Amino acid sequence: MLDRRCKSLEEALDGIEDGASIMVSGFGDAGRPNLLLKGLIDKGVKDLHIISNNAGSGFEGLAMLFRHRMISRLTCSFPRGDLGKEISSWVRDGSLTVEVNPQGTMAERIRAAGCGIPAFFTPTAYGTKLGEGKETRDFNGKGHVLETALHADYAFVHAEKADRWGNLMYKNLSRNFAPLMAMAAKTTIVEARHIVELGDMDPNVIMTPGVCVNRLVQWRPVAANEWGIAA
Amino acid sequence: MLDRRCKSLEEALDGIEDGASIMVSGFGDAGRPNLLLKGLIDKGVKDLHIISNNAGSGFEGLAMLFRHRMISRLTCSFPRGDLGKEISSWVRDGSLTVEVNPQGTMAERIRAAGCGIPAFFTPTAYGTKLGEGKETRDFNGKGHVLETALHADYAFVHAEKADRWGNLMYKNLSRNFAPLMAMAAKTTIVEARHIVELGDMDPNVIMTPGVCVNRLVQWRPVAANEWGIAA
Amino acid sequence: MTPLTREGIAARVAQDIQDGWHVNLGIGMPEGVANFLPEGRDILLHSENGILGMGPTPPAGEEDESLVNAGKKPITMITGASIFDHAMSFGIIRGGHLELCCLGGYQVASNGDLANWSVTDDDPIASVGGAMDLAAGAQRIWVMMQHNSKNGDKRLLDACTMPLTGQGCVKRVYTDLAVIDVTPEGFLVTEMVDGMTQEELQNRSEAKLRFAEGCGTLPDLTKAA
Amino acid sequence: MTPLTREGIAARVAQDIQDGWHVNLGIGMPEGVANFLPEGRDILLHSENGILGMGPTPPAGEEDESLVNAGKKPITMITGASIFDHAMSFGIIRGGHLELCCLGGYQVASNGDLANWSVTDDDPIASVGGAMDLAAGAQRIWVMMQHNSKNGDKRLLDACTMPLTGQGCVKRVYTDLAVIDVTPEGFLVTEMVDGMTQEELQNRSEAKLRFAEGCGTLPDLTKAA
Repeated sequence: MLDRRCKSLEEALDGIEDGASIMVSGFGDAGRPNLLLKGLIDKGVKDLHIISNNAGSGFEGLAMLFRHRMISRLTCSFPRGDLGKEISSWVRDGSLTVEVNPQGTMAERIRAAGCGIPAFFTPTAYGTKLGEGKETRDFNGKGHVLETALHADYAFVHAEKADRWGNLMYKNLSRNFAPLMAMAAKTTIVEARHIVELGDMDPNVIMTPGVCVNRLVQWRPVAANEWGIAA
Repeated sequence: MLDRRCKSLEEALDGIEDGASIMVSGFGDAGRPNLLLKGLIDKGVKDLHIISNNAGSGFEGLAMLFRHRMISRLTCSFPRGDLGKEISSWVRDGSLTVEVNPQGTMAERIRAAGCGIPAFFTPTAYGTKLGEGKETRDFNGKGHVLETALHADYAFVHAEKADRWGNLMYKNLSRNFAPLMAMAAKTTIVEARHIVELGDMDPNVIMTPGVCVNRLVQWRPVAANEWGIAA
Repeated sequence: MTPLTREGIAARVAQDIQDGWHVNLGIGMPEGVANFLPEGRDILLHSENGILGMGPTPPAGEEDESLVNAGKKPITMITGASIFDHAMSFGIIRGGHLELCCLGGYQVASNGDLANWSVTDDDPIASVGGAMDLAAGAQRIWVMMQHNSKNGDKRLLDACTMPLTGQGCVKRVYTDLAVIDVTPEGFLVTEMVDGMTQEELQNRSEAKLRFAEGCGTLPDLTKAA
Repeated sequence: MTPLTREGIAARVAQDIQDGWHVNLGIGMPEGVANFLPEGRDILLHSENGILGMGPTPPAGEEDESLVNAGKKPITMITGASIFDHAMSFGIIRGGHLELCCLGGYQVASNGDLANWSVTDDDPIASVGGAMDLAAGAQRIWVMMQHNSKNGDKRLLDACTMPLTGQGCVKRVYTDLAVIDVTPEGFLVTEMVDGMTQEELQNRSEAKLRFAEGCGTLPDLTKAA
């Protein structure tokens, strides 16, 4: 019987090692997989390569992986934020590498990875610093740069609803990168607010089919004092 | 006020001229925009470039554009079918050009057109006759071919539900190429089984946002005797 | 020596499909595999027109024109099915998310090359459908075919003579006579129908066959049922 | 001569947005345009995190963490809104489906080059977000900015000195002093605030300005309201 539900957060995160690359879905607070990130802190892995649009903010979620110094590499579109000063200093002292992608290029690179497209041309960033060093080509008289697929070992996703096969629905703008990351990672781990019976979701409105999901755990809120470093 | 509803089928098809390229959604009978195709026959345009997965079948829908000899070029993945003999002879006498794409490559080329990606590499068809003459490149030790975006002047789409802004939902496997074609064409024309009030569809489950749609007409069934050539 | 029927081949293939696999069954002989899937396994059938969790043919009169498979035949949905567009469907294929695709075949070469879409180079309506995408994208391709063509042509070859569907993609071949793995060293026969000899199977094949040490009997599972 | 306020610039831009347009409003000054959209026009606001039909800020206490804009601020949905993932959202942008994107700017060059994302070349946390995609993809880019920086630096230049966001993408610039089209022949001023002279505006700009024949008065629409 195909059942992707894990009995515990620990089981859902089993096997993640130092140096792993992890895609973290979410945009602002919308769709940030806080429970999985909290579990990762408890696990104490380090030297992670995080792929996420932002660097997180405040004293919860992705920001706490930075505060615990678990991250050595960040691929994102917007590193500026609450942690701007710290991230700048870590980049300067060499303990953190930040790779900035245009947001749409990052989304498309992740989609490409999940869809078996190793590279594509995009007009975005042509003639800019973020296009430097990249192969270029004109199409219809307009410059384009070649971008490659962005893969990862793991994807962390927050869903509104899931069934035991891993079919998912997201709520409003929590969707953002989730469907793309779920396809692009070797192992996709989902925290779901509601785990429903198979068939409870209309097949027509499932947003991520279970084939893209590997492990599923029941969401619960993470309290402020569970993050290990107080505000 | 933004209102994409047309008062008549004629208005929905206004401006389509001889030589136009038209994407026709549908897979088998699922999602085939029969009313729009019937309107096109009444319009009597010719020399069309049709982009559709199949060549149609029977005495309705796309097949009738062939029987009326309105098509001079077909881009598809599977030309074989009811009209196989006729299509073969038209190709041999030079009155029809058929370009066969692998189905997934065709879908991705259409998606690319709608999403501003002029070209991408795919492993599909590498080392085969359909990859011949195309630029190739190795990624991760595996051969790939470069494919380009596939645009069109018009897209014909059949939807289950639509609102006046052109937000769309499809029923089951009627979805197939519709969301891709709706984005890829200069002018997207939709026949909808149900035209509903703005807000009647949950924003989370709208499958094609109205920005991809230009014109909308109320669907009605087309009777067998309306196609102009009897079975 | 009794060759397997088409159903016999399908039943044998079905035995090897694991619980939890997502599987695309090509048009033709592979479609029959759906009738023999082992009880107790959650196996999700994918159809390239946009569904995971395809169910059996509906009863006559209950067809829905919005529910068809890649062969345009009426289908149903199983509980837990999901629907998506063509870009997503082929993203699932090309991205390597399907554990298995079963395809029919005209010819398979010992390096895993497959020819299954066009008999000649000059067919004006040669129709590829999703075959090349599946050949390039699925985690494993199993080919189902008669060991020899109707007029006796060999189909396990040193090199395909018909237009290729994909290079080096075939992992295993199920015929009416044998089950053959495609290995880096070429074809390796793992099962043969009762009464078949290594010599005769080799005679019916162009490429050199090797035989597994524990090469077993290919059972007719339609009779057991 | 009274320069427009930020709100004054936003109100002026809003006047030019046509019924039925799909519009992305960048973070900062462009966000304010939403407060001045003319009555009676259906204008759909796009936010790159995945929505068309973004509505105003919710009342305090009614925020939903799943409803935020590109600046991570709480939003609402209007009737007829739709939600999609990031690939689709940037497909809409890159594919040229948005009639308009309004962006803030640091510098605009007379060839339409835009610099608006990073002040220096060595900022370790230079953050681009969706700006480059919008610059490359929207049908037209309108830039909103103070005509001069706080310390008087010129911003309408012959060539940008800061890192570019996009090449040749800007179609029009709205400043606190003027409305300037970017044409194949360079900047063309179409409106100036009351009391501004051609000489002074030129003095405040590096690039050569041309002035439209019917160059009009740039009104302060916040006062009219």
